[in-house]
Amino acid sequence: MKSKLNLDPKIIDSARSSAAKIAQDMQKFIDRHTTVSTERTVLRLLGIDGVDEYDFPLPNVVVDAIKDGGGLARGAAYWIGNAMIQTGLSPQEIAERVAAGELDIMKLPTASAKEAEEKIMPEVKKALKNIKAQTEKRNHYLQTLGEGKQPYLYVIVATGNVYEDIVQAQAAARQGADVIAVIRTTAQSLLDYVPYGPTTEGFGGTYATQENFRLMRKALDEVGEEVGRYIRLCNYSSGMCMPEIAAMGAIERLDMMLNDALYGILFRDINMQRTLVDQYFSRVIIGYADIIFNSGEDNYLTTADAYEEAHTVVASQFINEQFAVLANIKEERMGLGHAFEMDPDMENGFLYELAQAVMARELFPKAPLKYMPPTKYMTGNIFKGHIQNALFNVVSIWSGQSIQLLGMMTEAIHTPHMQDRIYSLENASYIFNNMRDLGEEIEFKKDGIIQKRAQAVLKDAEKLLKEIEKEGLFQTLEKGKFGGVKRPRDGGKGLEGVCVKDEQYFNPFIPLMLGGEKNE
Amino acid sequence: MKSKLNLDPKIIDSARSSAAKIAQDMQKFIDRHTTVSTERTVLRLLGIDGVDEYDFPLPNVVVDAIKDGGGLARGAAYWIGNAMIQTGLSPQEIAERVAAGELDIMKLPTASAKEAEEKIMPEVKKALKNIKAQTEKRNHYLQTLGEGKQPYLYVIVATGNVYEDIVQAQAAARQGADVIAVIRTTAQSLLDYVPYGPTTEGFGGTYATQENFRLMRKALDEVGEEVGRYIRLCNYSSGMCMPEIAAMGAIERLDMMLNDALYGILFRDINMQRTLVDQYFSRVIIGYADIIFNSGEDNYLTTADAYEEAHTVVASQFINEQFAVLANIKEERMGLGHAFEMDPDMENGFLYELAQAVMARELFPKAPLKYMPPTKYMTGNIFKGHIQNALFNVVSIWSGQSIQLLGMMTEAIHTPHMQDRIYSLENASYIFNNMRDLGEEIEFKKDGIIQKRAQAVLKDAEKLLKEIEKEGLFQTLEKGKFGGVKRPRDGGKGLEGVCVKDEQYFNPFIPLMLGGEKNE
Amino acid sequence: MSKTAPAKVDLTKVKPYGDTMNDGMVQLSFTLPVPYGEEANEAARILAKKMGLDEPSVVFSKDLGGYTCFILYGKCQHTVDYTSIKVPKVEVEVMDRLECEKFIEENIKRDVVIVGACTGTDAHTVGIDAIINMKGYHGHFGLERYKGIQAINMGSQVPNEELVAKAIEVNADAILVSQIVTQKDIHVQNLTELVELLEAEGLRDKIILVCGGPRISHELAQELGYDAGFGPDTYAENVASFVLEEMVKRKLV
Amino acid sequence: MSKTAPAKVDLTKVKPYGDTMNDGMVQLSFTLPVPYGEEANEAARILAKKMGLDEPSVVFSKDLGGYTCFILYGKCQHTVDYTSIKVPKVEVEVMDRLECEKFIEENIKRDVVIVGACTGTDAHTVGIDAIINMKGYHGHFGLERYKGIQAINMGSQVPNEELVAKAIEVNADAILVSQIVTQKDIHVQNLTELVELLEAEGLRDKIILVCGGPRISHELAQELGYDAGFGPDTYAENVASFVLEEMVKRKLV
Ligand code: B12
Ligand code: B12
Ligand SMILES: Cc1ncc(COP(=O)(O)O)c(C=O)c1O
Ligand SMILES: Cc1ncc(COP(=O)(O)O)c(C=O)c1O
Repeated sequence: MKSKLNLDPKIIDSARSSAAKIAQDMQKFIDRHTTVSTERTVLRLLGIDGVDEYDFPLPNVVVDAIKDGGGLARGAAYWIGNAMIQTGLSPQEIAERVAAGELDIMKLPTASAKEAEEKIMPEVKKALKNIKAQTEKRNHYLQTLGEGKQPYLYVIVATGNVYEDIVQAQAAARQGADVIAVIRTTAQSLLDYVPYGPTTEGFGGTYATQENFRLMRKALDEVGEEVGRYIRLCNYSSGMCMPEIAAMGAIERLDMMLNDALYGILFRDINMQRTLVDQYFSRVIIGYADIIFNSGEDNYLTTADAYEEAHTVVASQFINEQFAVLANIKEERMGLGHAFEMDPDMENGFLYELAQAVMARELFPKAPLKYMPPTKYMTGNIFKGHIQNALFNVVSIWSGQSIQLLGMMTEAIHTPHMQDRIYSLENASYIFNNMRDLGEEIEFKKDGIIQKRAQAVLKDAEKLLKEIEKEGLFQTLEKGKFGGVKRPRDGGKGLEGVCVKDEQYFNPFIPLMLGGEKNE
Repeated sequence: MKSKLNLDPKIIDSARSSAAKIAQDMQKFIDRHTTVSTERTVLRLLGIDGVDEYDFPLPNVVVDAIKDGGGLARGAAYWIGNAMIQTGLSPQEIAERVAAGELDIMKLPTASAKEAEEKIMPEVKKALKNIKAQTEKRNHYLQTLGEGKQPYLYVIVATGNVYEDIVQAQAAARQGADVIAVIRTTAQSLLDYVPYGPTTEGFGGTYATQENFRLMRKALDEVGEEVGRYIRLCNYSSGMCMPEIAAMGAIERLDMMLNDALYGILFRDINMQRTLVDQYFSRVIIGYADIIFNSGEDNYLTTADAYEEAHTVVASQFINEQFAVLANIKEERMGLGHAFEMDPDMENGFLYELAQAVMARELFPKAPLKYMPPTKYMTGNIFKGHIQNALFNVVSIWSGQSIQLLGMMTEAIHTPHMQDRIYSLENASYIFNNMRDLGEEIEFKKDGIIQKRAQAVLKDAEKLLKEIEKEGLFQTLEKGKFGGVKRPRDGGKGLEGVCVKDEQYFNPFIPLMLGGEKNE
Repeated sequence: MSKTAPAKVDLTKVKPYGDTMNDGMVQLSFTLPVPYGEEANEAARILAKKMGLDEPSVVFSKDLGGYTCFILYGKCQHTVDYTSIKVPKVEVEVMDRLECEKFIEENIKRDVVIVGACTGTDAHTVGIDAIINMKGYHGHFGLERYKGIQAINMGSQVPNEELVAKAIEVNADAILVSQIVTQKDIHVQNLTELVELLEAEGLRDKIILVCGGPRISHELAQELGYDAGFGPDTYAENVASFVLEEMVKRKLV
Repeated sequence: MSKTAPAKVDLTKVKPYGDTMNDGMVQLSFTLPVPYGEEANEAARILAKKMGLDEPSVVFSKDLGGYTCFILYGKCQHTVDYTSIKVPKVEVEVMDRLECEKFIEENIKRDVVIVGACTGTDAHTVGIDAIINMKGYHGHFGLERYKGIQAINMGSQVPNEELVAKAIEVNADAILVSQIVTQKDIHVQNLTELVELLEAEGLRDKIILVCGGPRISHELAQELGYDAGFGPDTYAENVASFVLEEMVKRKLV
């Protein structure tokens, strides 16, 4: 397809190749390290679940024990495999005994890494089979029920109470929503564990727990059958527990997950080493489970200026794409983020937003782009806000976005009330239908404002990527190039959970997820 | 300028030439007739004003006397000129004595038409001078204060109370309005006289009286100086008193007037002969006073389907253009009407609306097109309505409309509350600024949905015009071709006020307004 | 983290629902004739409190020059007993066109004469046209299309006197009045006047009197002395069914 | 046609203004947990009546499956005495940056130390950054730029304990707290906890305590035991002026 923006393919290639080098460079670092949450994820995939008498999750109990015993560098898989060999117990039984203080897995005789790996392989296969079964179930639903047209209408629920969330999610689905995202409670991303069970109290969001995932999944399957459309479920796996939550999402058939180390670093002050290592395993899981991941470039524009810093979004999208490539995620599942965040009072602001959105579409033609609504310049004037959201919807249908995070006219006031969501759905449905084929119809004036803007932003992005390629990603983050936020390499939360692997380290899931079973 | 819609100039020329013939044909009928309101207008321009003891306007008293005396065919100008000769009184004094029963102007000795005309000529000149002075005052304001950018933001006030209207009009001007239209009280257009003095009671609108015009003009001049922008005043002269109200508007420096015989016929059931004759003089006055007239094609789409009947709007615009040409109105003052009235649930409806609006712009490149908001498909859902208005605003800035009747989100509920107007102004101002140069930037795909739609509508309009050319306008109206409304040639209100002129008939204003003083 | 399901609604004490049962959340928008500023915001909050809204929060206010408009949220403390609500409705089994025609054939056995108009100064004919004219509305044919019904649409701006005269002239079984303009309750005046005219003519009991329009409810219609009132989204069959069944019920056949 | 000018506002009895003085017109929107239908509309109207709205009119309602949302207009019968309203405001003469700097030189004669943070789990730093960081907001420089002020921005998600510890460590003259998230009144809890901590440390009187955020008013701040509260559209100079003048007033120089 010809570029409507007259973008130079050479610049695109150059930007992409810089991004690939940045990601590969970082991958070397990642490959040398593991983290507590990566190891807890291995345990979860091996079937370890539940909490101890203090409500502390068993995966944490076991990994803490391994860490305290100095065994983290070898990986939890080894220690569980070894314990299985030595005790004949299942992983869950082992965890329960560790929690009960009845078993010290670090004090058992030690088998070889190979033996341990072989021992747990049946559990690994079982886990993979379960995940595949979920993928098939999704595909079956998609084939039988079908799905909404793109851009998908994506709304959030955030009551804090999973049962209340369900009521609202089902109401939204009946009104046309295609994707329901359950916002997490404020600051869950800073917890170094995943809470357990169904929950009814959260601030500005609902805890991400496996049980909550399961309850919501069930509710959406039900309403999906009712409305004759598969309703996708989304949750958040950025933060301190990236791979754990990704695994929970894979197990409970989430369809979409926000997943971005850069977001955690910049907006949650999570240590960059920790979360970049975590991100890798989480994306491998996401890729294997055929989940769409969403990156968080949109957030940059809440702290930095959307017009001035538009190129940082593009640069970051290229990097996120390459991280995803390394995790074997299909292009069709790369929900790269961007946003409609320019000052509404800017003359011709719409033209710049449109240029950016069309460019994103051209740069990542197969990606299910996640397009975020205006938030920063939303005010208590809900009527104006409703119009800001309307222009956002116009850009989206025009430029062929894929996942439309619906703007709520009450964005500046509260997390959505039931009716806010309904009016937003109406806003988007009306515009998407009324302008359905607009994008097809329109060409941009050669060297006009729109073309020039896109070309300039792309050029700046390429330049930035070249700089990062030279300096490395860590140093770039230290300099505050993204979102205007500076983060020190050794600062933030969670560094203590990072550890250099020893030579016998293994994670049985990664190789199989990357290539093994996947292509069976 | 190249047509963005690839419209065929031959079809445009053909349509225009049919319309010219239709108008010329009707003009022959018009030239043979006069009406009571045409004659009352002559009196008003000669300075006759005020009411009798029953609150009945003096122009009506005098013209009724002339009519009852069988003298209407000769024209009121003759009878006043004659009375001036015979009594030595001024026109106003004559009227007062007639009202008091002290003078029967039909029983006076009769001078020749020539003598009578000469006698009143100083009064005629004085009237024209006053109108010219108003035009100059407007130009002076425009030069010193300046004006808002196009599309002008046009809002209505309609409280029924002129003083309350003033409060609201000034508030609106402060919030960005460029044009204030005072909606008339329901059914004033059916009154065969113009009420007198300031008024405070109306239903769904405020009486159009000369004093109300004057009060509002003053208020807008004041607020205009305050905000540093000339604020235009608009009122309605369609209906039973077309030329009278046009004259009042000329005298009180209105800047814009709704003026359309077809509207009166179709939507007020006014007799077609009556109002087409009235329209002529009213447009001559409007042309002379440099007022923008607004035609009412938009209304067709409230009773007929906007998608199916779009070509009737175009055909009627061509006819209204040619009527205006005959009244010597400049292209720059031809506020031809059209509207955004398609069903919002129509797939690609936006594309059809856009095609229509761009086409109107191309067909009438210099005309200050009056673009009307969605009304028919507005509902009590004010949030949805606000978005419908937003898309309307998008089409307008994109296609370069001139006068933007702002849609109110409460259109289906009530005439505007103060805050409704403010949120509408915000809606339009935001979109116009944020999309300022969009139209410049965009080209339409060759033979795409948009181009094809415009071409098809134009073709249908041309066809309809050819039919009308053959059948004549009266017969077309009898057949219900416009707005789906059928009106009999001799039906409706006001036929009794029409009269064939005799050979001595004269209206001293028309020739001078058309060519005389105008070009001095 | 407690693990209970959310509160179930108590239908005898219903409150607005924002995102939690009984949070009472309500959005308001209005203008006050006071100058913009902190005091204006406070005035808006006080007003909201008087309306029974807890924690009123002005989320937006704007200077309109001597006036200030507000957007406000608050938590409504009033409750409604939903279980005790009874809404008067037109009690009729809606028959479709063919059923109506059959009903006439079987139960009335003569042509039913219906006169309709948009009365007073009201010029909004789309509503009454939707009910009466052949073409109908949203794919539902109008009364003119019904075999056994003779429907006369007098159009717009019809004085009540003319309407009554016509009804007498054609010996109408039913009168349909449309009222769209409601500014300053002009529709109430207009509708009331018609009832008085019919009563003066001694016709009220012999005729079925129906009104309709976007702000007309059956309740209002009955208060004004009409047999029925129809609001938005009415089709010809709703009115026809009512008129025909009422004719039989009131033995006007 | 009477010829009087419209009613003038009576400021002791202010009512909402739609298009006529004292018409009381108010727009409401809310959801009720009851099934869609005429009864739901009636429930909405009853609720509005309880709020003191005359002639409530449901202009839109929509089925949300067991819930119904409404848009409603009504005429508010309550009035507000505008003349008696007194709103507590931060009483301070706002000095611009240069004036603040001069004020320090002349009246304080030493560096003023200010610690700021977005506390608790709140991660919204844009507001506190706007006040403290060099760059400032909307062209108004932040406190870091002020000569004579030593400003420390601790960033987001800062536990109250850490904030107090830092204040003690640097011997702060003032603490600035930002609270953006207000869900379930978490800001009130958070702000209250800080006051309690400071009191426990015996620091409360020795320090100027200021909070800010989009839902913070001076009134709320004072209720919670703060010296001042700042809402939307605050700039560094507003806060600086208050802190400096307060230091002198309270003899904390
Ligand atoms: C189209 C329209 C016009 C057209 C009317 C053309 C025509 N021949 O009908 C034109 C442009 C001429 C017009 C003019 C005016 N209009 Co107008 N118009 C409208 C509009 C946009 C749509 C009305 C409509 O056609 N609805 C569609 C029909 C199908 O719906 P309906 O009428 O409700 O009918 C249904 C039911 O109510 C019911 N029904 C109706 N009648 C009856 C009767 C019976 C017996 C039964 C059983 C059922 C029934 O069944 C119908 C089908 O389901 C509305 C705004 C809106 N979106 O509602 C304003 C609106 C009605 N108009 C309004 C006004 C004020 C005017 C003017 C008075 C303005 C002025 N001062 O100049 C003028 C004058 C008209 C007059 N004298 O009455 C106001 C009324 C405000 C109020 N509440 O009082 C409105 C609400 C707009 C506004 N916000 O200001 N208007
Ligand atoms: C940007 C933003 C974010 C960014 C924050 C990035 C960052 N580093 O700050 C990101 C994307 C990370 C984010 C995340 C979340 N956000 Co947020 N976010 C916003 C948003 C869009 C803008 C806030 C903003 O920057 N305003 C601009 C600044 C300049 O204004 P301000 O903060 O009011 O500050 C001014 C004044 O208040 C005052 N001021 C402020 N602080 C102080 C302090 C002092 C001492 C003084 C004197 C003055 C002062 O001066 C400032 C300048 O004039 C708002 C929506 C909106 N439009 O308001 C939502 C919003 C605040 N977020 C919200 C929520 C719920 C969240 C999340 C909790 C969602 C979730 N569950 O995941 C997360 C988690 C964050 C957390 N733990 O706190 C809600 C809060 C709802 C509520 N009322 O409680 C909002 C209203 C959105 C919504 N409708 O849901 N968010
Ligand atoms: C990529 C990404 N991850 C996660 C989140 C939310 O995470 P948290 O739960 O930390 O608020 C966001 C929020 O907008 C995001 O963009
Ligand atoms: C051309 C034209 N004239 C007049 C009017 C209004 O006239 P009236 O005062 O009769 O309602 C309209 C209304 O929309 C119109 O379009």
